[in-house]
Amino acid sequence: MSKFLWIVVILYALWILYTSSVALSELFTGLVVAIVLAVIVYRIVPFESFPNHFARRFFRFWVYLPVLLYRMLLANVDVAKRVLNPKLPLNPGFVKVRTALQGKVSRLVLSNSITLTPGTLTLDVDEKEGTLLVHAIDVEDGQREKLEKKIAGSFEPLVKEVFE
Amino acid sequence: MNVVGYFLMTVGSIFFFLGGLGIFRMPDVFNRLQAGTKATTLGAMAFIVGVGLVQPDWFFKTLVIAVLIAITNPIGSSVLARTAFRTTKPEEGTRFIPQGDDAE
Amino acid sequence: MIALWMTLLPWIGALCLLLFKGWMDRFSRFLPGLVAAANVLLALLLNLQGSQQPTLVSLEMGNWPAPFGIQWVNDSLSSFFALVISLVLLALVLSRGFARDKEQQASSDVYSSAIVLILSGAAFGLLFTADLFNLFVLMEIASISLYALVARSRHPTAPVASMRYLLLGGVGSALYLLGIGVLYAKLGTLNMADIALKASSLNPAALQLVPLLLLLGLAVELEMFPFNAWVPQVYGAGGAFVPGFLAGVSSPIFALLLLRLVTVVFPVPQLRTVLLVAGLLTLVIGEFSALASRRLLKMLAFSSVGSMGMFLLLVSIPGAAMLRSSLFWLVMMLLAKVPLLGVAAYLQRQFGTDRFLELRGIFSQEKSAGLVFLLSAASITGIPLFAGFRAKIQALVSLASAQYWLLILPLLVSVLEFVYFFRAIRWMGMEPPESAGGKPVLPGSLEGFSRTGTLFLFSVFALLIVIFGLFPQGILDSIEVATTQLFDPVVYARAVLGGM
Amino acid sequence: MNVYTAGSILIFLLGLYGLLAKRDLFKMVISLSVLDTGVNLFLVAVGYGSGGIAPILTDTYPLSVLHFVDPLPQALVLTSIVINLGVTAFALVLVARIFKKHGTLDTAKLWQKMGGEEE
Amino acid sequence: MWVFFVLIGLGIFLSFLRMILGPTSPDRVAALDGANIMVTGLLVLVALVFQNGLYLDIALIYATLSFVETVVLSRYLEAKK
Amino acid sequence: MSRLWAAGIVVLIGLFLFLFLSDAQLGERQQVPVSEKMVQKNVLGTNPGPVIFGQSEGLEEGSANLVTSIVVGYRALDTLGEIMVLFLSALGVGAIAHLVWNQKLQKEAPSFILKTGAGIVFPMILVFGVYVFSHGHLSPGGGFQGGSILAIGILLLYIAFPTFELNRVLFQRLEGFGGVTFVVLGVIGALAGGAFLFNFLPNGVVGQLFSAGLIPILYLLIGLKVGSELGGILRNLYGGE
Amino acid sequence: MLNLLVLLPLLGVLLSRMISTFSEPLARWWSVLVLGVNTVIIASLYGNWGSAVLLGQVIPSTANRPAIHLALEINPLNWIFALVATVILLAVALFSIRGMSDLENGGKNLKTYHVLSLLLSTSVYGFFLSENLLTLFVFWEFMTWVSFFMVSMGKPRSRSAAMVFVTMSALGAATFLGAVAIIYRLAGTLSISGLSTALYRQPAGVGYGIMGLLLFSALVKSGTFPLHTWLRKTHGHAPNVFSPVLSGLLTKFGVFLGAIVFLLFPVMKWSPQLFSLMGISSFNYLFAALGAVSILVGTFLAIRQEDAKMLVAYSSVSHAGYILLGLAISSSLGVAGSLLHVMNHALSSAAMFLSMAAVYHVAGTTKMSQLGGLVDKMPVTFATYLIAIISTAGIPPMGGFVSKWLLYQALIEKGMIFLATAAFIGSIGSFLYVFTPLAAVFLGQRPKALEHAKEVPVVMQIPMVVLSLFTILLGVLPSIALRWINGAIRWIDPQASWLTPIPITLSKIQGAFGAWDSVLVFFVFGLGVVFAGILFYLFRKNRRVGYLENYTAGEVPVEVIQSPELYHYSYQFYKPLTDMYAKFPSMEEAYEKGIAGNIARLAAATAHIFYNGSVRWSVFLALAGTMIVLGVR
Ligand code: NA
Ligand code: NA
Repeated sequence: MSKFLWIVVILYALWILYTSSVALSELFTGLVVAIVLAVIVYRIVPFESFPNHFARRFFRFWVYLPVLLYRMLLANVDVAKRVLNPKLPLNPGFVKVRTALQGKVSRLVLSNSITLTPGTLTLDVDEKEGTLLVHAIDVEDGQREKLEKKIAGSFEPLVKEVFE
Repeated sequence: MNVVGYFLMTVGSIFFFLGGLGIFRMPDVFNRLQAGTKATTLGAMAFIVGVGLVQPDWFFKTLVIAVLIAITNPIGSSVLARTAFRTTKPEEGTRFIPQGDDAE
Repeated sequence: MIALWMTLLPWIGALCLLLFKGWMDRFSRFLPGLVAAANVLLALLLNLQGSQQPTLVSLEMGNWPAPFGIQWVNDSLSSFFALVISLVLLALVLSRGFARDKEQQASSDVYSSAIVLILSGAAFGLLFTADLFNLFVLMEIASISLYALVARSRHPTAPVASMRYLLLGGVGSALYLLGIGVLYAKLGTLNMADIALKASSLNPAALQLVPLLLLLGLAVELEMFPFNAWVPQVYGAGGAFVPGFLAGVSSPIFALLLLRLVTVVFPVPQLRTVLLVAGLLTLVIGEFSALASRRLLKMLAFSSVGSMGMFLLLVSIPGAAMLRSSLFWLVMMLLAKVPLLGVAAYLQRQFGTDRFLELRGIFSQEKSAGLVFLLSAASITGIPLFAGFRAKIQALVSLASAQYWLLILPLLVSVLEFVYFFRAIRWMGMEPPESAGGKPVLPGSLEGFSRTGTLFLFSVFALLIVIFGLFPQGILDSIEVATTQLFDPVVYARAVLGGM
Repeated sequence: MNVYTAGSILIFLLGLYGLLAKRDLFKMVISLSVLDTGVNLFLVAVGYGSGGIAPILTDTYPLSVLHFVDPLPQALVLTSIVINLGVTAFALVLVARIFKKHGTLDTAKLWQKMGGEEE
Repeated sequence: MWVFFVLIGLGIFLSFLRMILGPTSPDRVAALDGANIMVTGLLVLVALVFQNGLYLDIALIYATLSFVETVVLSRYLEAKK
Repeated sequence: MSRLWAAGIVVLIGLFLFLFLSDAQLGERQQVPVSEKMVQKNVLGTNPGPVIFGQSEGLEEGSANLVTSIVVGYRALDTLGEIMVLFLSALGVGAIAHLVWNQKLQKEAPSFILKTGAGIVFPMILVFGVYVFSHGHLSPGGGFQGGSILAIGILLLYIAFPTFELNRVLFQRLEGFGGVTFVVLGVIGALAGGAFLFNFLPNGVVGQLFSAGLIPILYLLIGLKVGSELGGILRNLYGGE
Repeated sequence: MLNLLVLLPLLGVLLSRMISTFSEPLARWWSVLVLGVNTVIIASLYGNWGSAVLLGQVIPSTANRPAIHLALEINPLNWIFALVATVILLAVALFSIRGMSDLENGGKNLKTYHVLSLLLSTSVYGFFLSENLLTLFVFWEFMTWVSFFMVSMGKPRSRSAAMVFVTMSALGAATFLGAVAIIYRLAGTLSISGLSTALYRQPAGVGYGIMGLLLFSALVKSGTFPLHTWLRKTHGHAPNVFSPVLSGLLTKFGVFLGAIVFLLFPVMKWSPQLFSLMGISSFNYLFAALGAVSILVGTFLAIRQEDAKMLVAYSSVSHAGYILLGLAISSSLGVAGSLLHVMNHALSSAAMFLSMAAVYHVAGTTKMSQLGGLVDKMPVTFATYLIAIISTAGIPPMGGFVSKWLLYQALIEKGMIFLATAAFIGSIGSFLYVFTPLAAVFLGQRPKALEHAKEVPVVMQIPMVVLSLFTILLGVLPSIALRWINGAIRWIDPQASWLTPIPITLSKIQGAFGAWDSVLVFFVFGLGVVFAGILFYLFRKNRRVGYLENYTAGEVPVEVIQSPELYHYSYQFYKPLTDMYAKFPSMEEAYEKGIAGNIARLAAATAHIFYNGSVRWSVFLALAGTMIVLGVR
C-alpha cells in the first residue's frame, strides 16, 4: 500500500472512530476530509511506507501492545512504590543506549516505550549515532551493556517487527 | 461492562493522584517527569477508556482520546526532559554513562 | 442595502487584495481610492433616496427581525453623515495614495491598503448599526486598524503611541463590554430601539451604570478627557491618513453614536452631568495644551480635543436646538480639521519636521499649503463667514440659552485658540524664511503630480469651508431633518422594531 | 449578584491593577488580556442560570424546552474572545517592535528615551 | 463518583503546588503537563457526570492543546537558554 | 506612581462596580424574551412546537448548537466582523512584524523525538480541527475553534521544524478566499431572500451533519480563514521574512 | 446703494490684484478711486436712512425667533462714523500713492498690501454700517484678521506686535460674542436700533452684565485704560501708512461700540433706582472714571516716549479716555462732545501720523533724536503737524478745543470735580508731549544727513492739507458737525429727557455755563498768529549753535561716542517729570510677563501633566477618570 493510501486509511479510521457515526453524511465527509488532509500532510508524515507483511505486522502489534501495557503497569507500580516510600534508594543517571532500529517511526515508538516503562525516560535520539539518551532512576553499577539490554532490549525486536 | 469501566476509572484516578504526588515529591525534574509521565499516561488511558466502557456510545471516542494521550504524552515529556537536560543541573549524584566510544 | 454596501464594498476589496495576492499588488495602491469613490456615489444615492422622503430604513441582517437579529438603520442623520464621511475618506485615501513611498515595498502597501479598506468599511458600519454589540465589534475593527496604521508610521515614537492607544482603547472596550453585560442581564436585548423602549423599566442603579459604562467605552475614541492621553502622540506620528481620519471620520462617528445614546437610548440626567463636566475639562485642557505645543501636529491634535470637548458640552444639554448646533459644530469642525491636519502632515513629510520654529516662513515657499492652512485656521477659530463661525455662533447661542455661565470657559479658550493659531500662522507665514533649504528632506518627499494632487485635495476642503461659510443652508436643512428624526425616539423604535 | 459575577469582576479588577501597577509593557498587555478575560467571564456569568445545561441539543438533551443556559451571552463571548485574541496578538508583536526599537519595555525608561523626540 | 473527583483533584492540586514551587522552569512545565492530562481526565469525567458527550470533544481538544503547549514551552525554554 | 495608588484606584473602581451591580440586582431578570425565542427557534413566530433533536425539520434555523445558531445564524454579521478583526490582526502583525525579527527565534535544533512526533501528531490535529469546524452546528466547536486548532498544528510544525516555512501567499489567498466567499454567500442571501446573510439553503433535520443550511458552509469558510490567518500570524511571529 | 459700500471695496480687491499684475502703481490709484466713490456714496446717503440685507441667515430662524442676517443700516449716528472713516481712508489711500517707502524699502509685497488695505476698508464700512450686533462682529473680526497681516508687514518686530494685537482683539471678541449670545437669548434679536426696546424689560443685573461684556471689548478696541497696552507695540512697529488708519479709525471701532452701549442701552431705563453718583448711575461713573484715568495714563506715557509714532499712539489712549468720559456721562453735552471729539481726534491723529510718515519718507526714521530742523525743508508737513497738535492739545481755534470745551461743560454741569481735574491735567500734559516732536523733529538743529531733505510730493501733501483744513473747519464752524450730531441725538431717543439736541447757531454753541462763538475766536486767534508770524520773521536769528559741538568739547564720555543721540535735547526731554513716575509698574509688562506669561506657564504645565510621554500615566488617568465617573452616583 502506498504511503498516501496509508495516510488516508489512518485518518479516515480516526474520523470514523471519533465521530462514532455511520450516517452517510459523516462517512462521506470523513472520506473527503481524509483525502484532502492526506494531500496536505503527505510530505510531513515521517514514515515512507510499510511495504509488506501487513498481516504479520498487524499480528505482531497485538503482541507488542500487551507487553507495553504490562510494562506500563509495572512502571506505575514502581512509581507508586517510590512515591509512597521516598526512602527507596535513588541511583539516577543518564545512559546512552545504542539501538539497531533504523526507521524514524520505529525509533520514536521505541523511545516512547522506554519512557513509559519502569524507571527510564528517553531524552533524545541521536540519528547519526543511532543512540538514545535515557534518564534512568537506577543505573545500578553503571554497566552500560547491561543497562542497554535492560532498557531497550525487551522492546527493540518487537518494535522492529511491527514498525520497520 | 460497567464494573470493568468503573474499575478502570478507579485505577486511573489513583494513578492520577500518584502522578500528582510524584510530580510533587520526587527530588529533581527528571525523576518528577519519570513519575509524572508514567502515572498520568496510564492513568489517563485507564480512566478515559473506563468512561468509554461505562458509556458504550462513547467508547470509540474515548479510545481516540486515550491513543492521542498515549502518543503525545511521552513525546512531550521527552522533549521537556531534553530541555531540562540542557538547561538545568540534575540532582546531585546523577551519573552520566556515555557510549563506549565517547568514554575514550 | 445601499448602506450595507458601503461597508461590504471596502471589505470585499480588502479581502480581494489577499485573495489575489501577488496578482493584484500593483493595484493595491489604487483600490482604496476606487472604493472610496464608489462609496461617495453610494452615499449620494442614499441621500437622493432620502431626499424623496426622509424615512428610516431598517436593514435586517439575515431577515431576522429586531431585536433578534442585527439591524442597521439608515435614517437622515446617518445618510447625511455617510455622505460627509465618504467625501472625507475619499480625500484621505487619495492623499495617502499620493504620499506613498517610492521605496516602500509593494507587499507592505498591500497590508496597509487592506487595513485602510477594512477601516473605512467599519466606519460606515458604525454609522448605521442599531445594535450595541455589533457596534462593539465594529468599534474594535476600527480601533485595531488604527493601532496597526499608527504602528506602521515611521515617526520614532509611533510604536509607543500605538501601544498607548491600544492599552487605553482596550480598557475602553472592556468597560463598554461590561456595560453590555449589565444591560443584557437586565433587559435581555441589545437592540438600541428595543432598549430605548424598555429603558424605563430598569432600576435606577442599572439605568445609571449602563450608560456610564457605555460612555466610558466610547470615551477613548471621543477624545474625552481623561481618556485622550493617546491623542497627541498618535496624531503626532503623522502620516497622510491617520490624523485626518481620527479628526475627520472617527471622532465625528463616535460623536454621532454618543448623540444616539444620549438622545434615543438613554436620556438620563446623570449621563448629561458627566458629559458636561467632561466636556468642560476636555475643552479647557485640550486648548491649554494646544497653546503649549511646539509641534504643529500636536497643536492640531489638541485643538481637535478641544473641539470634541465643545461637542460634549453641547451634547450635555437637552433640547433640539442643542442637538442641531452640536451636529453643525461637528460638520464644520471636521471640514476645517481635515485640511489642517493634511497640510501639517504634508509639511512634516516635505521638511522632515512639524516644529514651528523649524518651519519658519515655510508658507512663502509653500504658498497653496499656506492658503489652505490660513482658510482652515480662520474657520476653526471662528472668523466670521467661514464655516466654523456659523457653528461657533450657533453653539454659543445654544449655550447661552441653557446657562449663562456655560459661555465663560468656551469664550475664554476661544481666545487661546485664536492665539495659538495666529502664532502658527505668524511663524510659518509671516516670519522671514530662515535657511528653509537647509533642512534634510525625507527621501519620500512629494513632487510633481503627488504634490499637486495632495495640495489640490485640501484646497477643495478650503474651498468648501468658504462655500459652506457663505451658503450653509444645505447643511443646515439636512441637519434640521436629522434632528427632527433623532428627536423622536419612538419613531425610530417603531421603524427598527417593525410592528412591535 | 452571584459568586460568578463577583468572581469575574474580581478578575477584571486584577487586570486593572496589573495595568496600573506594572511598568513593563509586556506585563501591561498581559494585564489587558486578563482584564478582557474578566469581562468575558462576566458576560458568561450573566447568562448562566444555576443548573443550566450547555445550550446544545443532543441525544441526551434533545428538547429545546429544557432549561438551557442563555446562549446569547455565550455567542457574544465567543466573538469577544476572538477579538481579544486578535488584539493581544497584535499587541505582543507591537511590544516586540518597541523592544527592538528602544531596547526596553520599562515605561519609565521609554518615556525618558522618547523625551527628546516628544516636543 | 466523588472519589474520582477527589483523587484527580488532589493530583491536580499537587501538580499546582509543584508549579508554584518550581524551582526550575522545566519543573513548572512538567507540573503543568501533568496537570493538563489530569484535567483532560476530569473533562471526560464531567462528560460522564453530565451525560453529555460534548465534553469529550472538549477533552480531546484540551489534550491536543496541552501537548502543543508543553512542546512550545520546552522549546521556548531551550531557545531562551 | 506606587502600587498603593494603583490598589487604591482599583479598590475604589471595584467598590463602585460592586455597589452598582448589587443595586442593579442582576439576578432579578425573569425571562429573556430574545434568547427564549432563539432557543425555541421561533424568532419569526412560525414554529408551532418545541424543537426536537434528530427529528424537527425545516426550522427557521437548523443548528443543534444554539450558540452556533446565534453566532452564524441570527447574528452572523457579528461573525463577519469577528473574522475581519482577526484578518486585521494578521494584517497588522504582518505589517509590522518584518520590522521586528531579523533572525530566527530558534537557535537549538529540535530533537528527533519532536520532529518525528510532530509528523505523526500533526495529521491528527488537522483531523480534529476539521472535525471541530465541520461539526460546529452540532457540538461546542465551530469555525473559529477549528481554525485555531489548525493553527495549533501549524505552530507545532514551526516548533518542530526550524526550516519549515508555510506558503505565505497561498495562505493569504486562502484567507481572502474564506472572507470573500463568506461575503458572497451573504450577498447571494440578499438576492435570494432580500437580506444580507439570509440562510437560503434548506435547514434539514436538527442534529444531522448536513443540516442548518448555510451554517456548516460558513463555518468551513471561517475555519479555513481563521486557520490560515492564525497560521500567518504564527509565521510572522516565528520570524518570517 | 448701502450694500455697494461694502461690495465695492470687496470687488475692488479682486480687480486690484488683477490691476497690480499689470502695474503696481496703478493699483494704488485704483484704491483711491474705489474709496472716492464710496465717499461720494456716503455723503449722498445723508438723510436717506434705511437698511439692507447683505447675506442670508447667519443664525437660522427657529420656531419663535427670526433669523439673524448679515445686514447693513444707515442712520444718523453711524453716518457720522462712516463719514469720518471714509474721509480718513481716502486720505490715507491718496497719501499711500507715494508714501509707502517703509514698505518698499523693506522689500514687502505691495500687491498684497493693496489687497489688504481694500479688505480693511471693506471691514471698516461694514462695521460702522452694521444693522445688528452680529454683523458688527463679523466685520470686527474681519478687521482683526486683515490688520494682523497689515501690522505684520511692518518692521521686523511687527510680528510679535501683531500677536499682541491679535490676543487683545481675541479677548475683546470673546466678551463681545458672549454678550451677543446672551442678548440673543433674551431678546431674540440683535438689531442695534431695536436693542433699546428689546432689552427694556430685562432685569438690571443682566443688563449690566451685557453692558460690561460689550464695554470690555469697546475698551480693548478703543485702546482705553486699562486695556490700552497693545497700542504702543502695534503702532510702533506697524507700517507708517497703516498707523493713521489704526489710530484714527480702528480705535473708533471701540468708540462706536461704546456709543452703542451707552446710548442705546440706556441704563436709566433699566434701573433708575441703581445707586447713582453725581447724577449718573454708578455704573456709568465707573466708566467715566476709567476714561479719566485713561486720559492721565495716556498723557503721562506719551510724555515719556522717544519715538514720535509711539508718542502719538499714547496720545490716542488719552483721547479715547475723553471720548469714553463723555459717553459715560451720557448727558447731551457729553454725548455731543464725545461724538465731536471722535471726528476731531480721527482727523488730527490721522494728520499727525501722516506727517510722521512724511518725515519717515524723507528721513527714513521717526526717532526724534535722529531728527531736527525740518521746518524749512518740509513746511507743509510742519504746518499739518502744527495744526494737528494744536487740535490735539485742545487749543483754540482748532476743532479739538470745541469738543473738549463741550466735555468740560458736561463735567461741570454734573459737578464732577475730580474727573474735570483729571481731564484738565490731561490737557496740560498734552501741551507737553505734542511739543516734544515739534521741537525735536521740525525745530532745532538739523542733522547733517538731512541737509538735502525735500518736501514730500504733492500727492502726499494733498491729504495732509485736506485733513488740516477739516480740522480748522471743525474749529471755526463746529456747528456743521454739531448739526449732524444733534440729528443723531434725536434719532437715538426722540422722547428722552436725558438726551436732547444741544442749542447751536451757525457760529455759536450754547453750553451749560455760557456760549462759545467759534468764528469770533478764530478771527482773534488768526490775527494773533499773523502778528506773531510777522514778529518772528522780522527778528529771526541769523545763526544757530550746534548743541553737539558744545557738549562734547571736554572729556568725551564713552556713551557719546557710541550713541551721540544721547545728547540730542529731545532725549529725556521731560526727565525730571518722567522720573516722578518712572518707578510706576508698567501695565504692559504686567500683562505680557504677568498674565500672558502665567497663562503660557499654566498651559505648559497642563500639557506636561496630562500629556507627558508616560504610557502608565495615561492608563492611570483613564482609570482614575473611570473611578470618578463611576463614583458619580
Ligand atoms: Na458551534
Ligand atoms: Na460555535
